[in-house]
Amino acid sequence: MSQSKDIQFDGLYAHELTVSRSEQILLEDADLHLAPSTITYLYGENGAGKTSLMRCLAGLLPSDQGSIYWNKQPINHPDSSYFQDLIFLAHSLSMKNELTIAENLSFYANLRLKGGISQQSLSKQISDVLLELGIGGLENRMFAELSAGQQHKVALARLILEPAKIWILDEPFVNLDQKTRGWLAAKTLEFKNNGGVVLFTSHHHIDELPVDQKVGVEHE
Amino acid sequence: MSSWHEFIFMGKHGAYVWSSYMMSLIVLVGLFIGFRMMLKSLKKQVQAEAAAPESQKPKARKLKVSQPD
Amino acid sequence: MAKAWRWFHQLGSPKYLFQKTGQWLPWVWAATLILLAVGLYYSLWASPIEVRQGQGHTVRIMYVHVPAAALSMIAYIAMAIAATVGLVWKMKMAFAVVRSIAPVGAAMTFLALFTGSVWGKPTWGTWWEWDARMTSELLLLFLYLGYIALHASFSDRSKADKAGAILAIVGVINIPIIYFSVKWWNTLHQGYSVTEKGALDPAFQTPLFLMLGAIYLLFAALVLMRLRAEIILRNQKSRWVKEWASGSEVKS
Amino acid sequence: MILTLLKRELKVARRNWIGLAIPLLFFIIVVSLFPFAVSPEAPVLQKLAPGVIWVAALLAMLLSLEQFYRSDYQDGSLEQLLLMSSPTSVALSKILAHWLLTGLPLVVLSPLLGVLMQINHGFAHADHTWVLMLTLVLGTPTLCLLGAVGMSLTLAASRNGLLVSILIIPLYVPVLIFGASTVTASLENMRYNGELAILGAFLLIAIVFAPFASGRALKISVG
Repeated sequence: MSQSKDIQFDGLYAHELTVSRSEQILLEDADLHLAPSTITYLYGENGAGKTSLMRCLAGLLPSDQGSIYWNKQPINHPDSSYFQDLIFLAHSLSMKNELTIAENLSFYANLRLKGGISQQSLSKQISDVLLELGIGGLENRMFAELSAGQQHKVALARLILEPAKIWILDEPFVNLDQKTRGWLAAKTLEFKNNGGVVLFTSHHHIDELPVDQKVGVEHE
Repeated sequence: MSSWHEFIFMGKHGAYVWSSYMMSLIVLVGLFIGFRMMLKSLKKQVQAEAAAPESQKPKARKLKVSQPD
Repeated sequence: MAKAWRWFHQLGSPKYLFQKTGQWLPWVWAATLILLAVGLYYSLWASPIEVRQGQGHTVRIMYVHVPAAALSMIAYIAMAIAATVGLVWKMKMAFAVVRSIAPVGAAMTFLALFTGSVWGKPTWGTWWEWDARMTSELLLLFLYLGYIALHASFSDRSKADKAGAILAIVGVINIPIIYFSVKWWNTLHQGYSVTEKGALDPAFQTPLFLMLGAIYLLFAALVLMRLRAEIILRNQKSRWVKEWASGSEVKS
Repeated sequence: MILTLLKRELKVARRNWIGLAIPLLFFIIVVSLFPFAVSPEAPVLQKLAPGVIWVAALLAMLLSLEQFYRSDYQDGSLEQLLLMSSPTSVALSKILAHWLLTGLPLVVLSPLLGVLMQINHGFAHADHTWVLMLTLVLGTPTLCLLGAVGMSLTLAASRNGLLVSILIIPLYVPVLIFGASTVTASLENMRYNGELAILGAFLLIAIVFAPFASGRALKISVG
């Protein structure tokens, strides 16, 4: 660990990252800078390693080589606020079938805010965001009772309920109706304009969302 | 040990003594042969894969950063 | 000191380790065979029979039983040490060492159990006694088999290595606890003690120490063989492995 | 963090109570088989009681491990938990919740099994039920802690159902030895403080090592 190296970049910076999965090297010597107030679109064919790269940037998958910095500090540094600032939405929705929508959402919000919010205002926020998403009034339904599209919307609601500075989103636009796509794009732009860092993948180009940087996982 | 006879029968305990030594021999020689064969078959496998055409081997990818049009 | 540290680091390189073990192995085998020949001569022919406890020739079983039992424990401790090196210093070759010790250690444990059982029959009239050491050996065998089964259950080798390493470390913390518990439980039930013999007559020491040395070396030789196969298995895509497979000497 | 997670676990368990009830039912049914297989005579059952009840408790804890970590791993919430808090505290709170939901009910049910196994037969005044409960109070958390390590190691492995049993049963043996023999000592009117102290010591050792080891293993499984 060479602490002496001065990292000049704000936001998220990955230096000479090598990522592998089951013995196979997916990505070699990757340098990536995600600056504050930018939206980055990550593309590449299926199995190219987009998800692995995202999981690596989220600190879940250990990299073979290289380091990741958040605001010039290694993300695993004890003083780093990275995991406070990060929302990582994966393919799996990370919601419990046995809990209601409100219970699921307030669980994550409480975990992140560490009790720094009254339960009353939290449940108000939850009903507001569900209303925006077109699933208003369903907060006391069991998560398992919802349709796949509705479940996806619930997972997106976390972006609004939990304060963060960086979003890493794996296929957030998949299976969304027109209206919700517009909603997510607007919220993403708003987040960016407040200084947020966004990295997302998508199969198709998203017309509603202007991006600042495109990153491809490609052969040379 | 006074005689070959005693060596083989071990004073009526031949079966116990010899089965202990034989089982040890079988297990350890078994490991020896197993490990040798493992290394040999790996060698063959590497040779076979080296003979395969270059294009079949998966290659690591790089990141390409660009600005949107 | 700095030199030793550098050497330790070099051992982390698969190619260097493969070369070095290749150089060591013939010498280890030579020493093993010499010591084994002398040891077997003493233990099967030259050493006297046991008279005081009326064991007669069965005392000869001790010369394989005790070394196997000693190695079964030491091998597990060695596994845990290598596992710690692998997890703390992220040294991948240490995981290869852990994986290589496991089958040889399991074989030693099996032999300790088998010879102990065969020894017990003429001595105590039973194939199996729930005596403290035998019971601990049995549990140790389960620990080895658990490690091997766990390692084999992952498709991702680095996950298998790390999970196996944690299991080896948890296991080594438990070995003394298991031994102590079983011993306590054994005295509670006034069971026999098949393996406790009191002070060893000097006449039996020579063959025992010779066989201990021989089986130590044999263990080392087998682990090195397994390790060399493991190194190749893990580095099949490296250029030097391809050169080695095509028959040319591995150059540094 | 621990409290938030604990509340969530209890809520999930309330709606998934059948999954938790099955190991308990198993606990009772296994014990009630012994009178059929051995003998319904009270002295015989009493002699077997400590061992039978403890083995059944151990197997029930083993069965209930299926509820541990698995669903969180599958629906992706485990990785979210690991993102938001340290692995050790995730493991610790999951273990605490799991013990409250499986170990504690077992302790509460054990007097019933003491009655079935005639544990107080021939004793007018002594009450061995309390000793039995005390050993389970000290022993089942240790089983939970060790089980957590085994479970977190096998999450990402294939054929993990039986694998976890093979890994942790050798580690369970010391707890079984001292748990059952404490009750036996009490039945034989002997002192059992020493055995209880050792059970307590096992629990302390497990509390020190197991959550950390389990946390590391969770990181590996998720990675």
